[in-house]
This record gives sequence, structure tokens and C-alpha cells, in this order.
Amino acid sequence: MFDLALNDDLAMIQDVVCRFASDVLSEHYRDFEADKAIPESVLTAYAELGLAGLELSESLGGAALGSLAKTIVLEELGFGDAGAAVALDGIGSALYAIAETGGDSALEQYILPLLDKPEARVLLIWDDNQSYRATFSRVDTADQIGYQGLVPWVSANRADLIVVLDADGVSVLEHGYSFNKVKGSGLRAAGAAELVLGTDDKPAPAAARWENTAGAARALARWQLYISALMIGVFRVAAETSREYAMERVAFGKPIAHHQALAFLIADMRTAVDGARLLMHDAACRADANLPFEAAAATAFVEVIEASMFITPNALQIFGGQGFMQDLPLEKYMREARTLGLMAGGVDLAREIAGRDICANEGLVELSALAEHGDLR
Amino acid sequence: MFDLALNDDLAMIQDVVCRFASDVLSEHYRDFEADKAIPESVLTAYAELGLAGLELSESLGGAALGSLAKTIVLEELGFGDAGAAVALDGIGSALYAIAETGGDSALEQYILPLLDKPEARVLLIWDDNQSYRATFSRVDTADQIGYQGLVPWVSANRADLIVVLDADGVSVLEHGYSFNKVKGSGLRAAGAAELVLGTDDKPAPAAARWENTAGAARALARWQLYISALMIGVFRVAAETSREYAMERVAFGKPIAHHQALAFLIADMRTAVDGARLLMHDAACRADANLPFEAAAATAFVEVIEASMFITPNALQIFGGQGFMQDLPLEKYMREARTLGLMAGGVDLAREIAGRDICANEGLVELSALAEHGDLR
Amino acid sequence: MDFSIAPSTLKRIQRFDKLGREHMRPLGLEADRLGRPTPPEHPYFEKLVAMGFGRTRYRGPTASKGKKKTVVDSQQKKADEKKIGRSRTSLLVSEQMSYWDRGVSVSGPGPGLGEGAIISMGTEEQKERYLSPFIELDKPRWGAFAMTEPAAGSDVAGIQTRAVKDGNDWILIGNKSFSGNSSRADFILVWATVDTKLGRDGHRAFIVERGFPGLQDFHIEKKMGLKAYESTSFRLEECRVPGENLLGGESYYETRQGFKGAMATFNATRPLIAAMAVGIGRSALDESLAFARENQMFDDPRVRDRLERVARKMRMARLLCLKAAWLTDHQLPNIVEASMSKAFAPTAAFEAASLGMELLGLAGARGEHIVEKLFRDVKAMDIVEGTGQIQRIAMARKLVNLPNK
Amino acid sequence: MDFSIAPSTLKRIQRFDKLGREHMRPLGLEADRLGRPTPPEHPYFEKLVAMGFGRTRYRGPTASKGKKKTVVDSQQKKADEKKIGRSRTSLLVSEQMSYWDRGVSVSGPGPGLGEGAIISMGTEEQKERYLSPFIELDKPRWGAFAMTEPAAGSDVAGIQTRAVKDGNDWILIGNKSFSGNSSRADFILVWATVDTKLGRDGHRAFIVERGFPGLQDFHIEKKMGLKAYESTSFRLEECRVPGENLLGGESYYETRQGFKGAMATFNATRPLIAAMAVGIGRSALDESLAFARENQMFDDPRVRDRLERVARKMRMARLLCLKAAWLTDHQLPNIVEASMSKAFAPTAAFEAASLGMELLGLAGARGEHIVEKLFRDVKAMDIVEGTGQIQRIAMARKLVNLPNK
Repeated sequence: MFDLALNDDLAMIQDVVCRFASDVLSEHYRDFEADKAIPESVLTAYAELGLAGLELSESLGGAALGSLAKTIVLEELGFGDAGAAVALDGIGSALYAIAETGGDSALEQYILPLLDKPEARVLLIWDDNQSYRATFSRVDTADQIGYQGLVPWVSANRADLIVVLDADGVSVLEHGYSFNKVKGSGLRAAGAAELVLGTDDKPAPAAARWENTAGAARALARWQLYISALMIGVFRVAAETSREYAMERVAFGKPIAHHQALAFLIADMRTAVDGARLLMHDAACRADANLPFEAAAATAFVEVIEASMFITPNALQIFGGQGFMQDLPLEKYMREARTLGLMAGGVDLAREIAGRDICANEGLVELSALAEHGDLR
Repeated sequence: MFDLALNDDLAMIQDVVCRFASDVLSEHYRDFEADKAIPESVLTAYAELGLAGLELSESLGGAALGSLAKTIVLEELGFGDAGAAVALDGIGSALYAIAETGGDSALEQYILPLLDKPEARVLLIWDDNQSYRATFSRVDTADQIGYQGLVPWVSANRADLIVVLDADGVSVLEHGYSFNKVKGSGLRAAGAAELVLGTDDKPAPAAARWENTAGAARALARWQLYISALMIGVFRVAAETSREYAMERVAFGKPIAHHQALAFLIADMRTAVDGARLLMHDAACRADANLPFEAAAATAFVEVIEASMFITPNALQIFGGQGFMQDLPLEKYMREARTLGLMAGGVDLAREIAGRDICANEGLVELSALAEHGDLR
Repeated sequence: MDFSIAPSTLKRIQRFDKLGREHMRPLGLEADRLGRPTPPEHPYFEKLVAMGFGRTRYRGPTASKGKKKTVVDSQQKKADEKKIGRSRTSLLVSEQMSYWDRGVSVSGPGPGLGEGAIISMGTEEQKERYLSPFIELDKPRWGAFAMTEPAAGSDVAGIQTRAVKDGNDWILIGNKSFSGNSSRADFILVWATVDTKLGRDGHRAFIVERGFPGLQDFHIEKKMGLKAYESTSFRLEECRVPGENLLGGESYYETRQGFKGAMATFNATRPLIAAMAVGIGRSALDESLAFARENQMFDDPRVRDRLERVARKMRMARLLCLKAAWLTDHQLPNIVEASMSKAFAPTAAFEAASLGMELLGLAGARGEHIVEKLFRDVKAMDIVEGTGQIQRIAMARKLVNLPNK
Repeated sequence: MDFSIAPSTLKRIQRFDKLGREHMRPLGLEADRLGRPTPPEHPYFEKLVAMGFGRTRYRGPTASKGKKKTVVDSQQKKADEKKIGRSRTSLLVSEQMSYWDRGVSVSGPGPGLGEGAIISMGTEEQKERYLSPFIELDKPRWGAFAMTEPAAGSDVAGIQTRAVKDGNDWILIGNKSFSGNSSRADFILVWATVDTKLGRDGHRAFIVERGFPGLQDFHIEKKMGLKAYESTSFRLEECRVPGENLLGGESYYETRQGFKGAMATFNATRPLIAAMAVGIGRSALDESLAFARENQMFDDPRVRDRLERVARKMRMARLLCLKAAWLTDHQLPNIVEASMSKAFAPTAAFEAASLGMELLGLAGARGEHIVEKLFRDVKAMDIVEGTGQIQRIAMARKLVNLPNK
């Protein structure tokens, strides 16, 4: 029955990551951003928490924890510093792309060797094949699948592997790509570069390719959930920080939070946080229960993106002029939120998935992931 | 130079119609609605104001006033009772459809004979040819243009003429159509019926047809402006009424308007009224200056529809439970606003026109009808 | 964490689908067309009684005398489990009934909104006298609740109906409005004040029986929507009420502080109303989708996008309601969440209905489609049990210690 | 009613297009890339001076001595006409300069935000001494204005910088922040209070010259955007200011009520800031359209719809600004309209920039596209001259008599 309590394991993980995020990440975010990198000591400290591969099955040496666990970890990391989170969980959602299409053997070959390297980076990119958004293309020759073109921005300066996800499956690239550093808008702590695939006359070759439409759809959904969790971390800290500030700061004779309009704004920001979070948890629980969760994840992602553009600018606004200054993290929250919302194929792809699902529904509309023996109609 | 003052003629017209609306219309709106008709005495009283055909050229016996004048008249009538306004100006925007495509001779033939009949009704309908929204179709035979099908709702119980507007031109039907009364949601004062064009085996014949794509586009734009003016009247009275009430009604020890959140809502409602009104006046002035005004009118229409669904429900809400009761006109404002927004092809057609115009714009975006010797870029 | 619904709850919810499709929805449309509430003598109400609806939670005078102890442990455990999910289950049932017709669902027989207050505050004699007839209904019977006044709205502290002690009796003087089912009710729980200056401390509740002299001028109000149930105003023209009809008796109001304290951390009603809004919104969404499907509108991405948005907001609204109810079930403070659901769901449902009208186009303007009715029904959900403003004040008191004044 | 722009105004606006394209926009992008303001010695400022920018409206000590009377009637009429359209023209010029780069436009030489106060409140000696150098600039010169404090924000009544009379001098003690161009300014108009308990009545303005002892610790703030101009904090460490530098002299503050009264019906600054937001928003929209066109995105109705919405809101924002300025030009009360434009335009412009980022996708995330810069620039427009909250309070005071307290 509908229940929002975390079990003891998850509560402990949440607590550990929360403490790590506040002790290690949230103090140093400006350094990370300026350096466009996370110091080795921090990478190591995170690795020592033992969360790498928590989503892997026990036979692969993982903790067999699911999407819900992953969203909890990421939300707490995002609360501390979203850019750092991307670097710390260097394999990131690429793991899902491989797992959902290539299965255990593919994970063993490509992911397990990287699992104990704190500095490992695997980049997941979306191949928006044939869309007007496509900036690179797949160039197949008789004996090889290849990729040519560029990704205008990735949140990395280097990568051990590139994983290309498209609607039909997943390819892995081991070489043939390079990085040109760019300035970056958000997530600079994880690096910022343009990714060049192949050269003018030679595509970057795929080392492997798994065709699996259903798996690819699930991989995209997990990626959307992954980004959603980071974003929720970002806007939750933005909402919290500004709420606390509004209770302290006095103007016109009382805390600004006691001016009704601002009090209402803070209430609406909380609603936006809670609502988006529930949608994400709903989708994650569906995934963990082996129920279809693609539409639920897409829905959560759209809501999270919209909520982020309501919450983070308003959090900044509550701080007034100070919010606009780089001395405080408010401006960063807004940049990171905007940047994260461009990842995983962006909001329109998610809208498309969620919208088609609604329209495909015959009969009464199922409005929730409320499902055990049958969905509520 | 940008100037919002009305000249003396227009100020006088506004004053006269405003007085008529408040003296004659706003007292009796429930009777009109229950009767689904306006009493003859009111029709006559309105006719005596001499506003029929004010937009016609002097050679046709009109006052040669333009779109701005028309929007002013309609806004004031809408402020009094939008349903009554539709009945009182019984020829309505059909006049423009004929003028823009058939010219003076067509007006002489079809409109002038009706001009001095207070009870005259000419219905303008939109032929959404080939769209999924189409509910009737044009059925041409060798010697005749005809229409077959139905319009699910029109704001009338009878009509002297039917004018069909489509993207390419205008047709006039003198017979072959019938009305089946329906309940109606808004504008009941003007009647409510389903319009049947032709019969199963015989289309309703067009008495005349004028092909004129540019004229048809202008006719649609004038229709959109026409409806916009009525809607602005409706939501302006809703905003005003609720603002006044909020200043009188005391709760928690002070006028409810002095609770900051409600004060802010009232401020935002005023902004929505003023902004939508400026867009409409901008488009009307463009029309009167013989500048392209199709996109401006479509833009105003979209904004007006959105504003109406912000203002009228909130106006009702300010009255609390009383707003939900039929003793007060708040619930009517909301129904009329929703209904008006479905006319003139609806909001999506307008979005399409305005959107395509924005995208067609090369170079810097012109953002206003600020034009005399050249537009601001 | 678990987002599933227990099969037993699902079964309870689905019980309403047949009733809803065959009776509630058609009755709602009929009342809307005729512009008057379903009359109390309508066979539908008999049917509800026969099906076991309309009963009170009150178990009769013997229930409180230790009957429980005879129940064996496993049964007890099952009952406890059921009890612990009670708020979530009621919430989903309310949503589903409103999905079929919110007006009809409120019109049903039963002890009404006053039941909770009578159970928690009433004397044993009051419970027995007024709730016993609802343990097993012999016929459709209603109880009613009257707090709101024509000029008071959400400011419940500001009620003006006066209660004046006269010997052993009380004299009630004032006007009540928006009171559901009150002209057909056996009794009305009427809230009045002994002194307007005391605010809530001056409030007293009285059980006023039908036929008490001075209870008069019933007027069934003409509403924009939700016409299937009667929303009624009436007058208390020096209405004389025996002293024993003061809810809880004189002594209750001396210890009232405790009651207020408990109320300040929980709210079970707001999520219920919010859930009703979700039901209405889902109904509008389903009907819009059906219309859009019939008319081949799904190829238009702007149609899909707007349907997606509405579905997403409804989904979110439902989850916010469930969260508030889950907290109630675990006796955890839920004021923020209860008000959040209530602030959010009605506007989301309004958007669903308004979008429905837009998709229907002129077919909506006919005034004969259910979506048009829902568009008129839904606004009430944003008003009853406090507007969005009231909810945000409640939230802000907790979130930023917004002072009461 | 007339929505056209006079040709003379149009010409004035278009004057900025060449400058904007060739200098302002590239300078803005450069400052953003380098993360520091355009240095005061940059040749761009020399160029501005050579073009006649940066001059004061003050005409020198002779101007007020009846020079006007020698002007012939037709010229006078033309000047009057020009004057009557002045607010609308300045507004459109501000918009256009912000279209090219709002940060750069604020960095330009000139007497700064204090000019108006000095002209309206200053003594003849103060005007001559501080504004005369700006009549014909010999080189780039700046004046600055410092009201805001680190802990005060929009609550200008709450400034804490103290002014203590010491013989003929005043001693200023406090911290100022967000003061434009102040580290490069010849003088800074500093607002302080003689008694924090007096609110606005205790406020005094002082002209503090560069080099006055105790004017120190200039710190150019690191901003999210708008990096081309310096926004500076500084300290007044017992800064000694001669008595004659009290703006308007002692006598001025005795008749201050009149000044406050006038301010309560007009506001010319808010629509100006709002117009700057419109400029930024238009810039974002143009660049988004260019990107969408290059990438063949116009076939997607959801792209068109969102562009349409943004364009519509920008159009509306501009009209609201113009309405407020038109009222100013006709000396009609404009508090509601001025605040309306300021409450509306920045959020519309933010939406334009945010949509731009969405359309650009990963190309926006590179941090090298102008739309990304505009996304960081625009938020400031919603903060300076009062947030949306402050604007709505001002509106509500007029619309519903919201009390000051």
C-alpha cells in the first residue's frame, strides 16, 4: 500500500550521502567550478563510500539496489553539488544503457573494469537520429558502425568510453573521439568540452552495438530519472536555502518570509519540490517493481524541468541583489538546473514520450503508478 | 507618436455605449439568459444609438469609423452583457467577411438591407476545411457551391444569412439551413442552437462566393479582434467587480484585499487586463492604418483567451462560495469567457497564425505595431 | 517506499465503478440538465441504503464498553491494518466517486459532515440519539452541517450566528448558507458563537432537529455546477434549542484547548476535497481524450503536449493527496501536505476541464457535453474547505512561522 | 489612439544600431568571457565621449537665467513637443541599448543615476561643481550613486549608513553595495541616515568625491551576468564630507514633504528598467529564432507555439512600458502602470532567455552562445528598482488602498 517511508537500508544510504554532500561538497563548489575538476582526494573519499555499482546485481558484485536507491543517492549529491555529482558517479547512467541493452556480459566487459577507478568517466550521449537536433550522425560501413560529428557540450574533459544511446539500441566507442574544452554554463565541476566523434574522413568506430528497442527506451527513462534526481537535489537546496534566508532577513519591519506574498511563494516552491519528487519516486518504484516506467519517468522529467525553472530563479530572487552575486550559490543553482534540463535528450523528447503514452491509452486514463494487481482506472 | 488618448468622437461613443450597457444590459442579464433572447425594446433602444454599420464607408451610409471604434463599442457592450452584445450587433463580424472579400457591392446587396432592422442576425461561421475539427464540408457541384453538415453550436436561434469564411474566401447562404435549439454554455442571451447546413441529400446552396485569400485572412483577423473586444469587456467587469468586493469584504480583521496575497492577485489581474487590451488596441490601430494586422490580431486573441482563463475564475474565487452561485454574475463571466474563446476558429488557429508570422520574420524581430514610417526592429 | 494500492483497497474502489457508470454519472447529468438537486425520494437513495451506504462509523452505545476485547487477535490485527490505511483508502474512494459525479456523491444519505464532530465531541446521549438511526438505515436519512454564513466564507472565526442562553435552552439567531442537504436532513449541526469578540473560543455547536421552531426559510441555492446535491441557506429566527443539544455539553468547552491543539497538526478533510478535485479532473481528462481520439486529434503535437501537461498535473495532485493521507494514517503531522494538496489539486483539475473545453471547441459550447458540466462543477473544489489563499497561509505558518495575525 | 513611433524617435533609436552591433555587443561578450568589467581606459569610452554621449541634462549656471526667452516660438514649440515625448523616447532608447548589451550600456560614462537628484535637489553650486564637467566631456568621466546596502535590498527605508554632524562636516559610516561604476567615478551620491528610526525622513544624500578620506575598500563584485559594467561595494570608514556636500543643503530637508508627495504619483525609472528587460528579452528571442531557423526547427508546432508565446509576452511588456511612459509624458499618475511594467517585463524576458536555452539544447550548455549569457544577464532586471513583490505592493496601494504598514 502507498507508503513513503524508506526502509532502513535506504535511510542509511541517504544519511551517509547527505553527510558526505554537506561535509565535502557544499563547501568547495566554487573551487570545483573554477578548476573544472574534482580533487583526487574527494573522488577517493566518495569511492570509499562504496556506492559504485550499487545498482548492479550481486553476481556482478553490486548491491542489487534499484532505481529508487540511485535516485536517493543522486538527489543528496545534487543537494551538495550537482557538477561534482556527475564527476563522482563517473560511470553514471551509461551503466543503465549497457545493462538494458547488452546485459550482464556487456557490463562485465565494459563497466566492471572501471568500477573501482574513482576517476573513471563514461559518457552517455543521445543520438537524436534524423531529428533537426542531430549534431552528429551514424555512418555505417560494410564492416563497421561509426559515428561522425560533434556533441556541442558534454560534462567532461575526457572519457574512458563513450556510450551512444538511440531509439533502437546502444553503441560503445573506445576510441576515435576527442575533446575541445569549452567554457560551459552549468556542471563545470565535471568538466566542459565539445566532444568530437571521429575526424572529417574517419568516423569513430563502435566497439560494440546492441539492438534493443525496449531496452533503449528503458535506458533513456533511467537516464531521465537520473538527471531528475540531480535536479531535485539542486532545487531542493535552492528552496531550502532561500526559505531559511527569508526567515532571517528583515525588511519593512519583519522577516521577509512574513510578508504574505513571499510566504505564499515559499509555500508554492515547497509544493513544486514535493510534487516533482513524488513523480520521480513513483517512476523509480515502478522501475524497481518491473512495471512499465518509461512514461512515468518522462513525466517526472518534464515536471522536474518545469519546477526547476520556477524554483531556482525565485530562490535567487528571494536573496535580491546578493542572489545575483557569485559569492552565494543561488546563481549556480539556476545555471545547473537549466543545464541539467538540456540533458538526456531534453524536455521535448520527454514530452513526446509522455504525451504519446497518454494518447495511446484506451479507455479510462491511468493517472498514477498505483499498481500491484491492476492499475487504478 | 504612441498615444493612448481617445479622440473626442471615440470618447463620446465609449461614453454612450458604456451608459447603455450599465443602464440597460447589466441589470437584466439573467432574464436575457433565461429567455435566450433580448426583448424587442432593448434591441430598439440599441438601434437608436445609431451604431449599426459604423464601420461602413460614408458612401454606404456608414460613419467610416474603423476597427478601433468597433472594439471600443464591443468592449463596453461586453462589460454589460456579452450575450446581449452578440444579439444587439446582429450583423456582427459577418460584415467584415463580406466587406473584405466582396467589397462595397456585396455589402450593398447583402448587408445594407438588414442594417435598419434591429432584429437582423447574420451568422459568421468558420469553415475549418480538411482540419480534424471540421464538422461540415463544402460540396461543390458543377453549377453550385454548397455546404453540408453541421455546426455544433452557434450563438443564435435563427439567421437572415449565413456567411461562411474559410482560408480562401467567403460564401453567403440565404437558405437551406436550419436550427436545432441546444442548451448552450455561454452567450445564451443571443440564442443557442446547432446549425444544420443542407440536408442529407441536399447541400445548402451558396448565393454568392468571393475568392480572396488576403481578404479572408483580414476578415478572420477582424473577427478575432471582435471577439477579443467582447472578452475584454467580460474580464474587465469581472476584475473590477471582484476588486471592489475585495475592498469591502472583511475577513480576519481587515478587507480581504488587504491580505497581501489577494492584493497581489488583484494587481496581476489588472496587469492581465491592461496587457491584453493594449495588444488588442495595437492590432486595431494597425488595421485602421492599413498596415498588416493579421498577426497582431491573432496575438491579441491568444493573449485575451489566456487572460480570460486567469481573470474570470479568480474573480469568481474572490467571491468565495457566493461566486459559485447564480445570484451573482461571476459564474456567468467565466462561462462567457470560455465560450467566446472557442469562436473565430479558436485559440489554436490564432496561435498558428501568430506563430508562423514570428517564424517567417527574417532578421530582427519586430515586436510591436509601432509603425509609421518604418517598424522598430 | 511503495506506490502500489493494496488489492483490498482496489476492490473497494472498483465497487463504485458500476454504481458510478449506471447511476451516479447519469443522475449528475440529469440534475444538471434540470437545474435542481436529485429529490430525496428518488429511488437511487433507496438503492444506496440497500447497498449499505450512508452508515455511520459510530457503533452504538455498547461499542465503547469493551466489546473489542472479545475479538480474537488475528481479527484485531486485520482490523488495525485496515484502520491504518483508512485515510488513504477513503481518499481514493472519494476520488473515484467524484470521478463519476461529485455532486451526486455528496447527495447521498448519511450523517454528513458533522459526524466526526459528533463522534469526537458529542455526549453519549447525543451520539445515541442522532447517530444510531444511521447504524442501520431504515430509509434514506441525512444529517447536515452548517458553519458557513453568507458573509463569512473562509473566515470561520468570524461567524455571526449568535447563541444566547435562555434558562436551560439556547436561542440561535442568524443565517447559514452553502449547507449541504440541510433541507432534507433529520438534524443539522449548527455552529454559532456566544460572543463574536472571542473568535474560535466563543464557538459552540448545536444539534438542531428538523422542526425546531425558528429553523426556517430553507432556500436551495442556484449553483453554477454540482447541481445534483442541494446546497441550502436557511434562517435561525430565534430558534430555540434545548440545552442538551449543545454538542458535548457545557463541560466540553472548558477543556477545548486540547481539541484545538490536536487539530493544529492534522487535517484529514483537505486532502479529501483535493481528491474529489482529482476525480473531477480525471473525468474531464478521460472525456477529452475520448473526444480527441474520436476526432483524430492526436497527430497534433500541441494537442498531445497539453494533454500531457494536464495528465501530469493530475498525477502529481493525486500523489500529493496520498502523501497527506499517508501521514494522517501514521499520525504524523500533515498540515503542510494537506494544505498543499488542497491548494494544488483544484487548479490542476480546473485546467483539465478548461483544456477539455478548448479541445471540444464548439461542441463544448453546446452546453450538453459532460466536459462542459465538469468545467462548471470544478471551481467549487477551489472554494470549499478554504481557498488556495487559506491553504497557503496554513502552509506558511508551518514553513516560515507566519504569525497568526 | 496611436501606436506609431515618431520618425525623429525612430532615428534616435536607430543611431544605436551601428554602435550596438559593432561595439556594444562584442564588448559585452568579451567582458562576459573575461569575467571583468570593461576597464575605464578602454577606447570605447573615448569613442562614446567623441560621439557626444555621457553628457548631462544640466545646461550650466546660465541656463536657468532666462536664456529660453530668446528662442523663437516655432523652435520653442518643437522643443516642447520633443520634451513631451521624452519619457517614451528615452524608454525606447534604453530598450534598444539593452538589446545590444545591457551591461555595456550601463558602463558608459556620464553623471550616473544621481543626476536627476542633483538637478532637482542640488544647490546651484553643487550642480555647477559636479555636473558642469559633464556638459562637454573632456574625457570619459563617471558619476555614481549608492543607496543599496549589503543587508537592505529593496527596503530603502531601512538603510543603515549613518551620517553624523561634526562641526561643519559630516561623518559617514557604513557599507554600500551594488553601486554601478563607483570605483571609477569622480563622485558618488551616497545616501545615509541621520537616524535609522526616522525611516525615509532621516535620509540625507551626500556628494562624496573620489579621494575623500575614509572612502575605501572598493570591491568589484563578481556577478552572475552583466559583467561589462562594474557593480561595486565600498566602505565609508568615518568618511569626512564637507557640509556643503550635503545635497540641497540643510534647508532642503525641511521642505522635503513636497518632494515625497510628487514622487508618490510618478515613477519614471521603473518603466526604464522594464524596457531594458524588454531589450534583453528581444535579443534572446532574435537569437533563438536565428538558431531555430538555421536548424530547421520551424516545422515543429511546439517550437512555434513557444516562440509565439514569448514574442507575445515581450510585445505586451513593451506596450506596458510605453503606457507608463506616455502617462509620465502627460504628467498623469502612473504608479500602477510603472510598477506593472516592471513586475511584468523581467519575467517575460526571463522566459525568453530560458526558452532560448531550451531550443539551443546542448549548444546552449557550452556557455559560449549569447543566449546563455542573456540567460545569466536577465535575472538582475527582476531585482533592481524593486522586485516583483515590491512592484505589486506599489500597485496594490493604489488599486485597493493597501495600507503602508
